[in-house]
Order: sequence, then C-alpha cells, then structure tokens
Amino acid sequence: MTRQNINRFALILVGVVAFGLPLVLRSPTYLHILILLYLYAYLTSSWNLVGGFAGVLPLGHSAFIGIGAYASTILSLQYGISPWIGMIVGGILAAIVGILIGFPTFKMRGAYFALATIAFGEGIRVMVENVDNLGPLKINGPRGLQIPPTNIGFGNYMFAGKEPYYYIILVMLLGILAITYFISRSKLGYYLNAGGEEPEAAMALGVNVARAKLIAMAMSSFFTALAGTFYAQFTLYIHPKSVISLDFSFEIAFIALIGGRGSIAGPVLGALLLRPVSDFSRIYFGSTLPGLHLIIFGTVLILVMIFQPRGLQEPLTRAYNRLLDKIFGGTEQKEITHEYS
Amino acid sequence: MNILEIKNLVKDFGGLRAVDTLSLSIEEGQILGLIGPNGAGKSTAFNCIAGVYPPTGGDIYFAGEKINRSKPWNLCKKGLARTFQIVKPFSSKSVLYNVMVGSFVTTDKTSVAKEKALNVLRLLQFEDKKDERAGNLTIAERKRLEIARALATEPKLLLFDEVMAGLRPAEVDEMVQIIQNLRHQGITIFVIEHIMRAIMALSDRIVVIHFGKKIAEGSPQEVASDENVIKAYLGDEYVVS
Amino acid sequence: MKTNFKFWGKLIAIFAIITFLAVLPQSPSVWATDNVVKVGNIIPLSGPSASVGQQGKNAREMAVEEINAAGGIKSLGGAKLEMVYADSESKPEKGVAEAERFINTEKVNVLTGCWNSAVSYPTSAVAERYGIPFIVPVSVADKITEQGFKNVFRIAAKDSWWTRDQFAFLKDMEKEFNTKVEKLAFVYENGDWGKGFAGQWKALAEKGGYKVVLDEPYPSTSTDLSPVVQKIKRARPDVLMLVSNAADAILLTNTLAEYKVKLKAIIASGGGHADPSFLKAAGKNGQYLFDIVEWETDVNKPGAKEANAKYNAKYGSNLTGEAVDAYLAMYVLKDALERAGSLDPAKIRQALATTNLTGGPGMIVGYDAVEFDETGQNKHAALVMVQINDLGKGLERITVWPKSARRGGYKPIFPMPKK
Amino acid sequence: MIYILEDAINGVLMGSIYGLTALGLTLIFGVLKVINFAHGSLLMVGMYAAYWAIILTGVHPYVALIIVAPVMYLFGYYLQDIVIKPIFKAEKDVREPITVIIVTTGVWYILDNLTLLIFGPTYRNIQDNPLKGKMLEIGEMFISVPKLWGFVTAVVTAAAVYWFLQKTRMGRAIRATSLDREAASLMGINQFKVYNVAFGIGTATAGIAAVTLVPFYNIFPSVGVLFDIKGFIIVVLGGLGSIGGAILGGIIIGLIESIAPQFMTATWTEAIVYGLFLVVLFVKPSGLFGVKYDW
Repeated sequence: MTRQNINRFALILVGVVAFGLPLVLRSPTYLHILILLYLYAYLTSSWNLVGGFAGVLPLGHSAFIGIGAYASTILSLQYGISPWIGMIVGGILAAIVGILIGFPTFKMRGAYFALATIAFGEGIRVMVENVDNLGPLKINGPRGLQIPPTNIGFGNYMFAGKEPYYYIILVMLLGILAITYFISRSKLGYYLNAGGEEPEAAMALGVNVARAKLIAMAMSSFFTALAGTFYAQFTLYIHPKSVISLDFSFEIAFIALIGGRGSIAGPVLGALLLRPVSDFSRIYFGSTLPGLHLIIFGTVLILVMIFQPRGLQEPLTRAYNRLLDKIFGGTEQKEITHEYS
Repeated sequence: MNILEIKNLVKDFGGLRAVDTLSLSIEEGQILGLIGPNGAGKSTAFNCIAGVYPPTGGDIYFAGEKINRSKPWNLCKKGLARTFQIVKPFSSKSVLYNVMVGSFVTTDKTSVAKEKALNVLRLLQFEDKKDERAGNLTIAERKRLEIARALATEPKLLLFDEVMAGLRPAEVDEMVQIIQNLRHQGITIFVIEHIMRAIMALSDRIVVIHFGKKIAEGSPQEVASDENVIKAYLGDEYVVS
Repeated sequence: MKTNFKFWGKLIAIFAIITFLAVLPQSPSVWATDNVVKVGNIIPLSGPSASVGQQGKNAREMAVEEINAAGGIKSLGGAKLEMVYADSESKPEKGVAEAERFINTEKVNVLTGCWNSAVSYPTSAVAERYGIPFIVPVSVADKITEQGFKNVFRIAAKDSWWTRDQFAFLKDMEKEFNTKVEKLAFVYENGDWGKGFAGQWKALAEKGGYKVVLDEPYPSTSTDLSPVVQKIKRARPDVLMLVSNAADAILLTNTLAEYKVKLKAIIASGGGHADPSFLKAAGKNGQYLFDIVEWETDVNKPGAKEANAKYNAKYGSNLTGEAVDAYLAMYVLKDALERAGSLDPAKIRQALATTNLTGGPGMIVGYDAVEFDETGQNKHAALVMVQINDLGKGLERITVWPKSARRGGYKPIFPMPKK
Repeated sequence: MIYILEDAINGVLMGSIYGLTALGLTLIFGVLKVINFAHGSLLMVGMYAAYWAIILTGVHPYVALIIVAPVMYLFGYYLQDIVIKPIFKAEKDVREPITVIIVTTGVWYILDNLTLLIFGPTYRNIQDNPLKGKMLEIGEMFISVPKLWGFVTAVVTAAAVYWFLQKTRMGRAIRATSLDREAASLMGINQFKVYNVAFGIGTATAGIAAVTLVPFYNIFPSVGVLFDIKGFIIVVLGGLGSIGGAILGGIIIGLIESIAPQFMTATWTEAIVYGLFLVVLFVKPSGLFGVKYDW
C-alpha cells in the first residue's frame, strides 16, 4: 500500500467513523459535546476564510452568529417560515453586513482591524439589547427569544434526539472543510494568501486585494450565520449576551490560532484540543475550584503560543509524517508544502 | 509604436515635487534605462506608472490608452508588470506558489496556472527551487523570484526597479543575461538601475533625471558623455555605486 | 496532478482522537449504588454571578449534610443525597450542556438550578425532554413556569408577584405614614430581569395612579453611574425603584448618597441589593433602603435563627433569600422522595406535584406551606419587605412588611429622613 | 445650562481617569506594537494591591501609591520578561505578532480567575477612607472630590511619563525602539530590556489608575473587563501610541457618557461610543488628534 493510498483509506475510515459514531455512542451527553465540538470547528473554519487566508484578525464574528440566529428565529416565530429558509435569509443578510463592514475595515492594519471588529461585534450586541421591536419584527431586546420545543420535525429544524443535530452539523462541517479545501486550491485562495501576506506585491501581480478579501468576508459571514441558526435551533433560546458575545468571538479566533490558522485542518485540531480542555476542566473543577477551568484554559493558550506560535497543525503533521516514514521506511518522497497545507 | 508614453508627469508630496514635468516614451521591444542620483525621483516615477501613486499632473499612456488613475491590478491585467526595489516575496509560501499568483492573471484554472508558472521557472532556470520556501531564498534568488512572478503575468512591458542591487558581480552578469533573454521574447523593458556597468550594457536608450527633471536622454554612449549627467553625478558629489 | 493528501491524513488523526475521547468516558464515572439519590445542580460559580451561585451552593451543602446526617431518605432505605455541581458561567449553552451531561452521564435523579433566568429556560426544556424533575429554587422570570412543562417546580415567587408586592407595600406605607407618593422613577439593569420587572411596574404604576417621571435602563457594566443618578435627581421622584446586580447596586447606592438625592424611599428588588457584599460595601449609604426578599434572618419561624447562625459560622455571611430557597429546595426534595419511595423520575415528579410541605427543618421561610400549582409554581411563595437600618448593632436587614411579619417593636422609617 | 456644566465637569473628571486607565495600554502599544488584552486585569490586580495596602496599613489612599506603583512596575516588568518575551523571540520576523494578543488574553483569564480563587467573588470597597463620598458643592453643583484627585493624578502621571520619555536615557531608548526596532537594537539598545521597562511603566500607570479608583469604586475579580474595552476605544480615539491622546480620548468618552444620558436612556450611550469609535477608525485611523506618536 502506498502512502497516498493509506491516506485515502484513512480518510474514508474517518468518514465511516464520524458517520457511524452515533450508532455506537449511545450517550447523548457525548453526542452533545461532539455536536458543540463540530459546531466550533465549523465556526472556526468559517472564520478561517477571513482570519486565516486574508491575514487579518477578526474578533467580532459572533455578530454574524447573532444575525443568523435572530433572522431564522424571528422568521419562524413570527411568520411561521421554516428555519431552513430563515437560515439562508440570515446567511445572505450576514454576507451583506460582512461586505458593508469589510469595505472600510480591510484598509486597516493589524491592531486597528482587530479593534474595529471588536467594536463592530459589541456595537451590534448593544443595538440588539436596546431594541425591542425593529419595525414589525419583535427582537425583544435583552430578554432574547425562546423557541417553543413543540414543533418537532425536519421542516421545522427541530428534533427530539441528538442524532439529527449531530448529522446536520457534521455535514455542515464536512461541507465547510471541502469548501475551504477547494478555495485554497483556487485562484481566490492564492489571491487571498498573497494579499494577506504582501498586499503591495499582490496588487502588482494583478490581485485586487480588497475585492478578494470582501468575497472572503462575504463567504465567511454567510457560513458563520448558518451556524447561528443551528445554534438557535439546538439550544432553543437566544439572547444577545450569549449569542453575540465577545467570549464567543474570542473563542473562535483562539481555536483557529491554536490549531493553526490558514490551514484546513487547523480549526478542527484547535476545536479538538480546546473544547475538551474547556469542557472537561469545567466539569471536573468548575464546582470545587471556581475559575480554575479558565486558568487552565489561559495556561494552555499561553503555552501553545510560546512553543508553537504557528499552531498545532505543524508539529502534528510532522509527527504524522514521521509515523508514516517509519511504516514505509521513509522511501517515498517527502510531501511538499507549497500548497495550502 | 510607443508602448509607454509619459507626458509632463508631475508628482508632488505635500510641498515637495518629486517628479517634475517628466516626458519620455518607450518603443515596443526596447530596453529603456532610467538613471539618476539617489532621490532623483526614479522610484516615484515608477510608482506613478504602476498605479501606486496617482500623478499630480501630466498623462501616462500605455499602448495608446490613458492610464493615469488605473489601479495596479488593472494595469497588470493590461500587460504592465513590475518588480519591487525591496523584494516582497510571499515568504511563507513556496517559490512555485509565488509565481502561480502571477500566472493567475491570465487564467482561472489552477492547473493551467501551475503549468504556466513552471514554464516561467524553466525559462529563468529556477525550476530546481520551485519547492523552496520563499522566505528561505538568498537575495539573488529573491530578486529572480520577483522577476519570475512579474513574468508570469505575461506582460508586454516590465518595470524593473533595481533588480540588481545587492547582487555580486557574477550574479549581476547573470541577471543582465536574463533581461536580454526576456527582450528576445519580445517583452519591452523599462529598468531603473544603479549599477552603471549593467545598465550601459543593457539599455537601448537611457533617460537621466535629477531632482525629478529629465536632464539627458540618448544612447548609453551619448548619455555617458553628457556634461549635465557628469555634473549631476560627480559635480554634486554624488557617488556612483 | 498529485494531490496533497497530507491534509486528509490529519483529518484521520483528528477523528481518531474524537472517537477515543468520546468512547473512553463511557465507563461509569461514578459508582452508582442504589442507596444514593443523585442531585444535579447547575449554578453560576464563575463569571459575573459567581457570588450568588456560591451562596446557593453553600445552602444546598448545608441542607444535604443535615438530611444525610439525619438518616437520609428513609423510604429508600436511608438513601443519601449525593450532590453534583456544574458551573454554568451564566451562559445558556453551558447550562444546557451540563444538564445533558447530568442526565445522561451522571444519571442524576433530579436537577436544580439555575438562578439566571436566561439559563433556566433552555435548561428546563432539557429536563422536560428527558422527564427529569427540575426544581428551580429561584429564577424569577414568569415564563419559566409558563412554558407548559410538567417537570418544572419553582419554589420562589415569580416576578409578577415581586412587583405586585412592591406596589402593595408602597400603598400600605403611604397609608400607615400618611404620606402621599406621586412620582416614581424606575431604574433597572438592562437585562432579562430588569426589563421584566420594569414592564410590570409600568402597568402597576398606571393602575395605582402614579406618575412615572423616569424609566431608565442602564448597562450593568457601567463604570460610572453618576449620569444616571443626575437624571434621577433632576426628575425629582418621590420613590425610586431599582433592579440591580451587585456591583451596580453598590455603586448606585453610594452615588445617590454623594449627590444627596432626596427621596421618600428607595425600593430595591433583591439581587444585588441582597448580596452579602452589599451591606459591607454600601455601608451607611444603604441605610433606610427597602428591599424585597423572600426571607430575612429575623423571620419569626422556628429554626430560622439557628439555621442562620449555623450558616454564618460555616460560610461567614448571613443566609440570603436566594440561599434559603436553595436550602428549602433540598427539604422539598427530601419530602417528595420520602413519599415517592422510588427513584423513578415519573414517581418523583408525581410526588413533587402533590407536595404540601408545612413543617420540618427546611420550613424556615416566612410562609406556611410549599404547594405547587399545575404550572409548577409554589402557590404559597410569599415575599417580605425589609429595611436596612442600624439599631445599635451595626446595619442589618429588618423585616417590615407584611405587617404581620414585622419585627417586634420596629417602626419603619418612611419617608427617608434627610441625611 | 448649569446641568450641562455639571455633567461636563463630571465627564471630564471621570474621563481623565478612564484616560489614565488606558495610558499603559497606549504606551505598551507604542513600544511593543501589541494590544495588551490583559490591561484591564492589570488594573484589577492594582486595585487589589491598593485595597490591601490601604486596609492593612490604614493610610490615606494616595499614600498607597508608594507601594502600589513600584509593585505594579515589577509585576509588569517580570510579566513581560517571563511570559511575553518568549513569543517575541519566537516570532522575531513578524511585525505585529498576533500571537502576543492571544498570550495577553491568556494572562487576562489567568489573573481574573486566580483572583476569584484567592479572594472569592465578594465585592469590596474601602469604607473608612477620607475621600469616600466627598463632594464639592458649588451652589447647585456637585463635584466629586475623589474624581478631582483622580483628574489631577491623571494629568500629573501623563506629564511624568512624557517627561520620562523625553528627558531620560531609558526614555530615549524606549522612543528609539518604538520608532524603529531594528535600528535601535543596532545602536546597542537591548530591545527586550526596553520592552520590559515599557511594560513595567505601563503596568505601573495601571496601578496608579487603580489607586485613583479605589476610593470610590468597587473591587471584584472581573472589574478589569469593564475597563478593558473602554480602554481600547480610548486609545484608538486618541491615536494608538499617543499619551496626550489617551487622556483626551478618555475625556471624550467621559463627556459622552456623562452628557448623552440626559437626552436618551443610558443604554444608548454605549451605542454612541461604539459608533464614534467605528467612525474614527474609518475616517481617521490615526486618532482624532492626528498625532501618531507625540513622544
């Protein structure tokens, strides 16, 4: 078996395992944890389209989660429109907002961009908190919106068990990974990377950097908003402080940075590491030593940044390759990293 | 036919006039050299042509079309490519990746872009480095990468901004060879250079500017013996490097 | 073209780890024995509401120690109550996740929580889905018991009762002291809780014929409340009604004193004003303030003083209304379990629904019985008004209303004297 | 009219204290080119330090400066030396390393929650201090005395930092490093030593700000977060890296917070502040006063 084959085989295996997991894993708790893990991996992958490719640090992405969650929830609560449709509406709305906010902000450098996106996210939260009704739409200010858990059914995006949610978010995650994979190998991916790294050089090479970033931003906000609808339908309750929170925005960015931003596997790796760290440390220490779980979280952040500033995907890739080298005696030519890896 | 024509180009920065009523033109297939002492306004003129700065006054025509306020990426698509004096590689990416960014100007397909990029690398005898991280290249290699990327956009006119600065003499000769090869491909070349030996050997015509103004124009021999030029370089105690 | 498959390779590793992580903890993490009743408690232990969460935890601990020391649940063969806690961080999604974990992994028999109404809604939905009884000691929003759920039981009063009693108190005070109150100012934190109260205040003020001169939400993250205080001062209300979290309650009280705002009374709504830190941190500035609570240390109930003394010795502060609700919740649960005689959630639910607890060590609350209506709301939950005053032993909270519960010999100070 | 004047005075006083809390943020950004997300937490640590210094010794709050400022300086110095420096070394070819932002956020989580573990969630303030609740009454007008002290302290501190940067050897080294890291290190300036000192001074100013807040403000583990985002907004309004700008930016925020609520509910002032912030970022990213570095 060649190395390529084993990679391909392993990939199929992963797919089988991921899809088969709910059949083996009877505990809804772990399904729940996995769903949240996939959700974060999905959100981070969406974030990665801007934060990873375009070389900026957006820290206000929870605003798009909020837009998606509110759009679909309001449409279904007030007009009886299926959240599936609301999800698309929310996505388009978010894409428009993303372009509007990206237009002025993409001119900014590093720190300014980060601060501008924080202000954008917080600004949206404050607006939602201050508005009870937006025209005919009932936003309900700081009290949030509750989705009655009564209309179970696929069309209503509501299910009794965890498995449907698991498969929805799994498909969404695989979708965004595939999209990321294809973008990274497309003209857009090259242009984003180039524009992120050396904008002047990229422009001289025919790259309209601002436009490429806006496209990425529109896609990123669109996909992020879809997860907003998922979140709303999964927890059945949204309110500004939980959906549009700085914590949420930060966590997405951290997962990407820990995993390795600008890589396809990075967000998944990051979610895989940070989510359990935060979940299990909260479960084991949250009640006895309040706050300890956040101390652990902070320490992990610092250690990873000190020892692997490019994220964890680099050393893990190396380890994986070394493993394969051992198995195959290192005969095959080293894979080359010129492509988006 | 003149592929590039500049008429009375003016560029002010605040109160400072960096380029002053500069006019020049390049015929298709020519190599035109632009020289002048440090701070003479060469790079500014270049940047105006390449669309980085909008000119304060005057007109720039590229292949007969006025391009005064065109954006750099649009100029690139029209066939005007440039290199940077301070090289700007996409450091974390491979050489091939760098060049492919350029070749995407003429195609939307990754596979086609890759083929084109490989061709360019072959042409520049750079193929063996295609998988090297751009950040790990030597200065000479980075300069060559700059040229490769620009070339990959399939330009009609190439602007070279001091591609030989910082190179060792043997490397300079190699670079001169490369540029001459490009001209044989039918590409028009406009070059700023400090290394006199190289620019004298390369150029069909040379324009000399000083304090933003053109002070001489002609064949390398004519320019070399021009009184104004000698004064500009030596009389004002500028050192020729 | 040779595709780069390294990425896919990485994915394998990732999913392998997921599987590992997910399957590994399937083994029972706690040794479940028949002689234990597991109670899952979801409360905020870190983040902005950590203080109140900690009190709830302390009170639960104390009650459970007492219950277990007294022989546990006798009808279940002396089964002990085993407590598991989870930190919600005041975040709904964390609350939901913890409820799922408690029910599915920890196999808890009963859930309690969550103080923050925003956490209690979605969490109660989880409990409802699994049919696990969910006792809400305190989370005031009306709608928690108005979702049509069968498994939600709330000990504390709901917010429409709180506001109703605040206005009834005000009317009684006007009568008792023959002082006319005309103008009201509403100042409240801009959240689920504050907005909920303010909405009902408005309706009640209209019904009572009061004039609302100020209706002002403020962000509880404010670093400077003097602009809000200035607004209060300039609106010249007779009575100021507040809903505040701890930090802003303290800041607001101090700033009101600094600006010498003249008011006939300040009526607060528990929460921040009932936090043990409040008396210490507001000090003299908090004097004469009225607060609505479910319980006070001076309540005239057997066992109340002793319970408070014990709590104070253990944890260094007095029992608060929230803490007493949590304390009582454990005894309500004990009572239901005794009657259910089974760990079947449906039986426990049934027993809870037919609760009529009138005595025992847990009943240190001001009212006489715990009995749930069909929505799961404790019908008898009643509230008292207290006044903060110094009777020579430092500032304390003194019950003043209803008159029947008023501390013997105490005459409320109304209107507030000029300081 | 008198109302507006009264509000404006309160706005200026409170705003100058905001400015003081953000002073370290702008200084650290100017030199290290990094946004310190832990700055609010450093302020919180300063508040606890001040609290204990005052409670244990019973001195006037401002006397606590003698203890708090040096302690905070050392805290910041070693925080940079031990935690943040390694990142700079690992990422020396990156101009504005984003990773440092993450590390400072990690520091924020750790400090806030460590404080929660040690001191509990209790809200504290200092009851017996000579400044508590003191007001100047001029006719109908009320002016807070502790805020007045804070205002004076803010101005003096900003002037002192400015003087230090202009006139001392270390100050010049800091300025040189902030202008051009490479050039400065070529001239024999130890870049990391400069970073340590700059971070130390930034932290010390957070300590000074903490002392000005302690006489009238609550102390609790997550108090820093309240000032964090405010600080970001202030430094951008004033121009990232500008010391005078930080104080002026703070005053602008203070004025908005103080005056705007008289015309709308207080919750909308937040929206105005964010709006202004975004407008300034879009229109004039170098800050309202257009000075990138005034030192």
